[in-house]
Amino acid sequence: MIQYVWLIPVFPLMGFLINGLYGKRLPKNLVGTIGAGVIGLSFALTVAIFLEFLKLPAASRPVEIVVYNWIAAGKFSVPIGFLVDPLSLIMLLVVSGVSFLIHIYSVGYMHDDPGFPRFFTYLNLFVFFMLILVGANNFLMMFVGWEGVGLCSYLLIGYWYEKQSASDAGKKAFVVNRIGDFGFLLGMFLLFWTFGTLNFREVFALAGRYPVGSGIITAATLLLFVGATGKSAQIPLYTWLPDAMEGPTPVSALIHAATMVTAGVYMVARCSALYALAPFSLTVVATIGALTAIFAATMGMAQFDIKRVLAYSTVSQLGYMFLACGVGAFVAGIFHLMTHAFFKALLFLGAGSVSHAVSGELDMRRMGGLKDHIPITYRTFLIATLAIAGIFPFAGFFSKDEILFHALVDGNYFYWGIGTVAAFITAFYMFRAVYMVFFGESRVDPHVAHHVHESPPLMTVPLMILAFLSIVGGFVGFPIIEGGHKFKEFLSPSITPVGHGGHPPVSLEIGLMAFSMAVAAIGIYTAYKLYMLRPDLPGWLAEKFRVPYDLIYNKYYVDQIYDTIVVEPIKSGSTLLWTQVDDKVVDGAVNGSASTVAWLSAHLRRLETGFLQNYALAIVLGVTLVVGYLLG
Amino acid sequence: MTLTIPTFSLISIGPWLTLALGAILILLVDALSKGRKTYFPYFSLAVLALAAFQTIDLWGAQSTDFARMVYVDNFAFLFYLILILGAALTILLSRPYLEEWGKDMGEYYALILFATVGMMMMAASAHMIMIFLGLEVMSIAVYVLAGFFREDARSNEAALKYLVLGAFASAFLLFGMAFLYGAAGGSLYLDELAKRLTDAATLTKPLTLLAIALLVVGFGFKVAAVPFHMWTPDVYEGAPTSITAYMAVAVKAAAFAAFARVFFLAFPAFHVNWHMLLWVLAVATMTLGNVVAIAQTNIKRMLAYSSIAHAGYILVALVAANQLGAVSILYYLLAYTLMNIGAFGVVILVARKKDSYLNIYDYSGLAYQHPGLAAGMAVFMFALAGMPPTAGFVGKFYIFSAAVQAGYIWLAILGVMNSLVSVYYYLRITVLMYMRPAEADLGPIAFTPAVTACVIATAVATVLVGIFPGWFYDLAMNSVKIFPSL
Amino acid sequence: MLINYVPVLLYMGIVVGLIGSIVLLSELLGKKRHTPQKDIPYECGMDPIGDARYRYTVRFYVIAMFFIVFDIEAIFLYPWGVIFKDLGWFGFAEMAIFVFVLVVGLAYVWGKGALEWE
Amino acid sequence: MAVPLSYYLALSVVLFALGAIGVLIRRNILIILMCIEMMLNAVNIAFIGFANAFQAIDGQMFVFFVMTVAAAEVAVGLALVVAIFRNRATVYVDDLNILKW
Repeated sequence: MIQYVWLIPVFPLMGFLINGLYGKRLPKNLVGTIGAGVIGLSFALTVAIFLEFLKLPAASRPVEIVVYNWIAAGKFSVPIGFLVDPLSLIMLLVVSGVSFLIHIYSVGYMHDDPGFPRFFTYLNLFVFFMLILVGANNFLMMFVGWEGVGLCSYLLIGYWYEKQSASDAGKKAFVVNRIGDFGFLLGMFLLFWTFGTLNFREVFALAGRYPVGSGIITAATLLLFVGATGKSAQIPLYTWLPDAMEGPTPVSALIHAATMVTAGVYMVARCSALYALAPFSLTVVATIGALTAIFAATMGMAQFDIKRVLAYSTVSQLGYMFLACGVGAFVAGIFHLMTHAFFKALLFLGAGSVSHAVSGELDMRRMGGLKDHIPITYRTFLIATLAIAGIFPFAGFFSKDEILFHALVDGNYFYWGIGTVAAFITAFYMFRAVYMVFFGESRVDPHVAHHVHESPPLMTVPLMILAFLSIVGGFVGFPIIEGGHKFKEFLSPSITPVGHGGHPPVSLEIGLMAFSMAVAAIGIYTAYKLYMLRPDLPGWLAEKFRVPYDLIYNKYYVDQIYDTIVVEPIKSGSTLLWTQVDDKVVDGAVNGSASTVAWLSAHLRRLETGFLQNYALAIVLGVTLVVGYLLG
Repeated sequence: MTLTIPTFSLISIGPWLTLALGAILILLVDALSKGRKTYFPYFSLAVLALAAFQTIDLWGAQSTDFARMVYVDNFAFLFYLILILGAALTILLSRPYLEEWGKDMGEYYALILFATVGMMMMAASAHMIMIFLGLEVMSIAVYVLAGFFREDARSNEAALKYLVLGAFASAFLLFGMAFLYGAAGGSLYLDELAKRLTDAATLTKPLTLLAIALLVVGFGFKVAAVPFHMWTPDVYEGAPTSITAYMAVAVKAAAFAAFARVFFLAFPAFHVNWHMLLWVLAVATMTLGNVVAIAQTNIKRMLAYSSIAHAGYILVALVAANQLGAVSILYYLLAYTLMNIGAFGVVILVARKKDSYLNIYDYSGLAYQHPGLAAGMAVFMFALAGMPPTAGFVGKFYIFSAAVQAGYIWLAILGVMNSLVSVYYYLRITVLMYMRPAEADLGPIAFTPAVTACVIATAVATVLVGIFPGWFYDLAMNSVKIFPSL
Repeated sequence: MLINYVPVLLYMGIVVGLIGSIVLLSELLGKKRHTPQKDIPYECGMDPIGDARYRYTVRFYVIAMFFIVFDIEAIFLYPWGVIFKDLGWFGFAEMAIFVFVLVVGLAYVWGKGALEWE
Repeated sequence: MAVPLSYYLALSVVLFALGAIGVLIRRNILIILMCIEMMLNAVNIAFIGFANAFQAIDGQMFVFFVMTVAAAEVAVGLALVVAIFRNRATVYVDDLNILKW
């Protein structure tokens, strides 16, 4: 079965071809069936291969399947080949599984969209490239997938191209990703130039001969990481992701939360052998990851658009994953990648279900009290929120805790501190979103309010499956108990470990768990305090200003001070970061480079005056220069 | 006085003779018989096919013929095949387009065949005279073809600009050859030049360098390298679209064939002198082509700038001057032939009514009205942009690998940066087709069988050659063995 | 030797000097009076019609082009003629092919009707 | 008395430069074509000079082909001038300015 691994990406490709060429002529149901069905086939095949792989003795792992030699250049060749090892299998499972669920969801969600076949065409193409990316056995094929998913992401962000903001967002994602891709390409060139091969296993084997901290490897890993910051939306290239929410919600769930944006993390983990040799690069990765985690989390607090909240949370969680990789806990990074794929896909799909219920509204200020109207969505959303907040026994708890644990054990108190603060903020703003959407008074537009409805089964069933995964997904990596961490056991052969091998006392681990649970609980309580109790506050405040000396209201006066001193500065600070740094500095740099080229272009074309003799003069000048250079 | 007549074999120039005789036949039949003839395209295609068969039949030979004036080797043969492919695809594109302009005449096909003969001469020449003759046979035919729409002011202007500047540049090339003749002490055989030039180096080195400079100018003009590129946008825009396609691929291929042959065979000893020069030219060419293409709104003009940029990429391979570089020149030219002719095929289909729809915004919403056509154009745009898994990507990959292998890291980096810039304007066409509503109803497009077949074939080939580059790589590797210096 | 050409130079000098002085003298000494009769190009004969810068019919250009193209091929006949005997039948066959190609050109031109004046 | 090679070359270069300058500054297309002819013939002089100096025949051979090609080029050029004159009624290069930018 393993030798058929190449079929995994071929199924979506076939779906792409059928829907792309005949989609307009086929009935909608068939288009949807094909679109989702091919992914289902891929998933089934992946599961079959996974089961077979488990039976393989350790000696015959990993398996490399070379379909044929793609590019040969001198001694060096790039095969179309797949590397079947624990890491790629986990990625394949996550990608094909989550994609399958989201495809089913999309059949319901996009049902009334006129571009239905086009949507599935792009989506299938995306899955094709994503599977190529994670299945590849060499850098070049990975790059093919890397470019391909970027292209599909661009196409899908701008899917509703009639909206100016959507096509602008697509353009922004495209330009930002180009910068990252350039870094990736340069890194790849550097590796090729150094090792003369691009095959993962060969490169990693050859890299072993270099000393730790060697300049070439540090440079290559840093360049690759530039690529990762673009694709995985890290500082400073994160700005495209919040804007990418202009795309349809299933796209946000699939591409901009569960799969594509994690490609950077996957790549860093895949190159763990290289990163292990470059401590400096690891420090950069960890620092960028930590900064992104907290920076994005603070910005998540100031958002009112539910998808933007989730987008900043995605950026923040990706930061966690890089933080994990940076401190050498690659397994934890991939673990978090997996659980994050479950619960974040669920959150986005839930958000889609909510907006489906309230006629496309995304502003949380115009929601509220929806819990009884859309019970399935509410419950699944709550489960995902508990998971992301890191509450036992939900999936996010295990993975997030493992990251923080590793950061601490490694002696990186700084990273640990930032991670913990970010965890607090995450719990806070995620529950803020829950309270604003599902609890309290209904602020829904009265015209919409009377037909708020639960989504059809086609949409809720994937929600329930993902919710199930978000609950149990973490148990594959159960800590403390010896042999409980099946995930780590399985994944370790793909990963080059970094850092301390010593095992800290169990008490520390349990204590840390309790601590981070407490942090999350405080975050939840803060949200509860501010958003469940505060709806009454405006009335009390009005009283207070009329009778300012009344001691009864002193309590609330203190609250007010607290609000002004603590909450408001944080909020306005994050708004400031968001509007100033994000929009002006980073966007400015991106747009600046694009407009510089456009300006050059518009002026250089004026050289073509249309006058023959000017052209002849150019030739003569050219002759002068060429002759002058060669003789001079 | 006795003369020994050198022995020769007509077989070794069989493909030339076939094409030339075919062209002469077309001219005679066209001139001497009455009535409208519709069989010329088929006849030309048959002639081209025959020439291709002859070429394949010759494959493997390695010698010279006609008193060492002509190389009979695989490098030439591979170029023959690429040139024949270019000519055949152009002819497939031409018929309905010419009919629209009322210009479906026998001369058109005869001239394409003559031009192809000239190009083959350039690819096989072993002596400067042959290069010059081939260049001029090709150029004169193409000058006429560029001005083929005699009643159209744009076509006139394009042809005249091309002719005057082309002749101007030829004069420089010729002057270079004259100096080379002097520097080498009275010989212009490519294989002798290398030795003679190095033997006489100290005394005549300035003369040699001057000659190299002037040859760079002459070839640079034909391949549209900056700053000798100024004619390209104007001529490509004004010439009949099918001829623009032909010029972009075949003329460029032939010029690179001669360029590579002369520089790899005759001037390897002067690589230190010319590599920096071509380095600068390559970077300038890529950059200017890509940057200015962004501001273009006429699709033909945009593709003209794109063709300048592509010339820059191939120059990178020339600078690398290693085996992989030579292979990548061949591979890239094949890929470029496929993707560029395909793109022009779409342009012809969309343009209609005597080229009324050449603005890039005429492509808005094309995907909704003609999904197949838009998909084809998207393939060509991705290929031109160098996106995997198309032939364009593999070609760029070979070129930049060759540069890296030869130690020109920065050149490769600049090339990669350039191809990133180029994605912007290629993708814009795709975006217009897929993500914009149509500006106005495009109306029906007449899908004539030949043009449709050409577009489909090139699209499929662009992808297939990209996915399976190995067989052509082997052929090319086999054919560049003739360069001892690489 | 160049010295042999001195008389020619002398002669040229005299010619130029003489003509120059005559024109100059008549310009200086002569009396100028314009009459309509005197200003017409020819004092006797036909009165001129139209502009002197008359546009020639394009036929002249076409014929001129043919002349250039066919005439220039004659240069290949000269060296061939010089060693005609040495080349023998091979040379003859070669030149026959060359001339045949020219004839094809002529036939084409003729068939296209480019040689007819009207 | 044999003329030294340098004389040929000097004449050739001067003539070539004059031709090139002519192409750059004359407005009449016909004269531009003539200037190009002048450049080609300047090259011919160089070839003849070298052929004479080395007593090698290649140079002279080259001249023949250059002359032939030059004639063909001029014939095409003349035809284009006629076509342009019919369409635009001008023989001046700076009137040919539809295609630009």
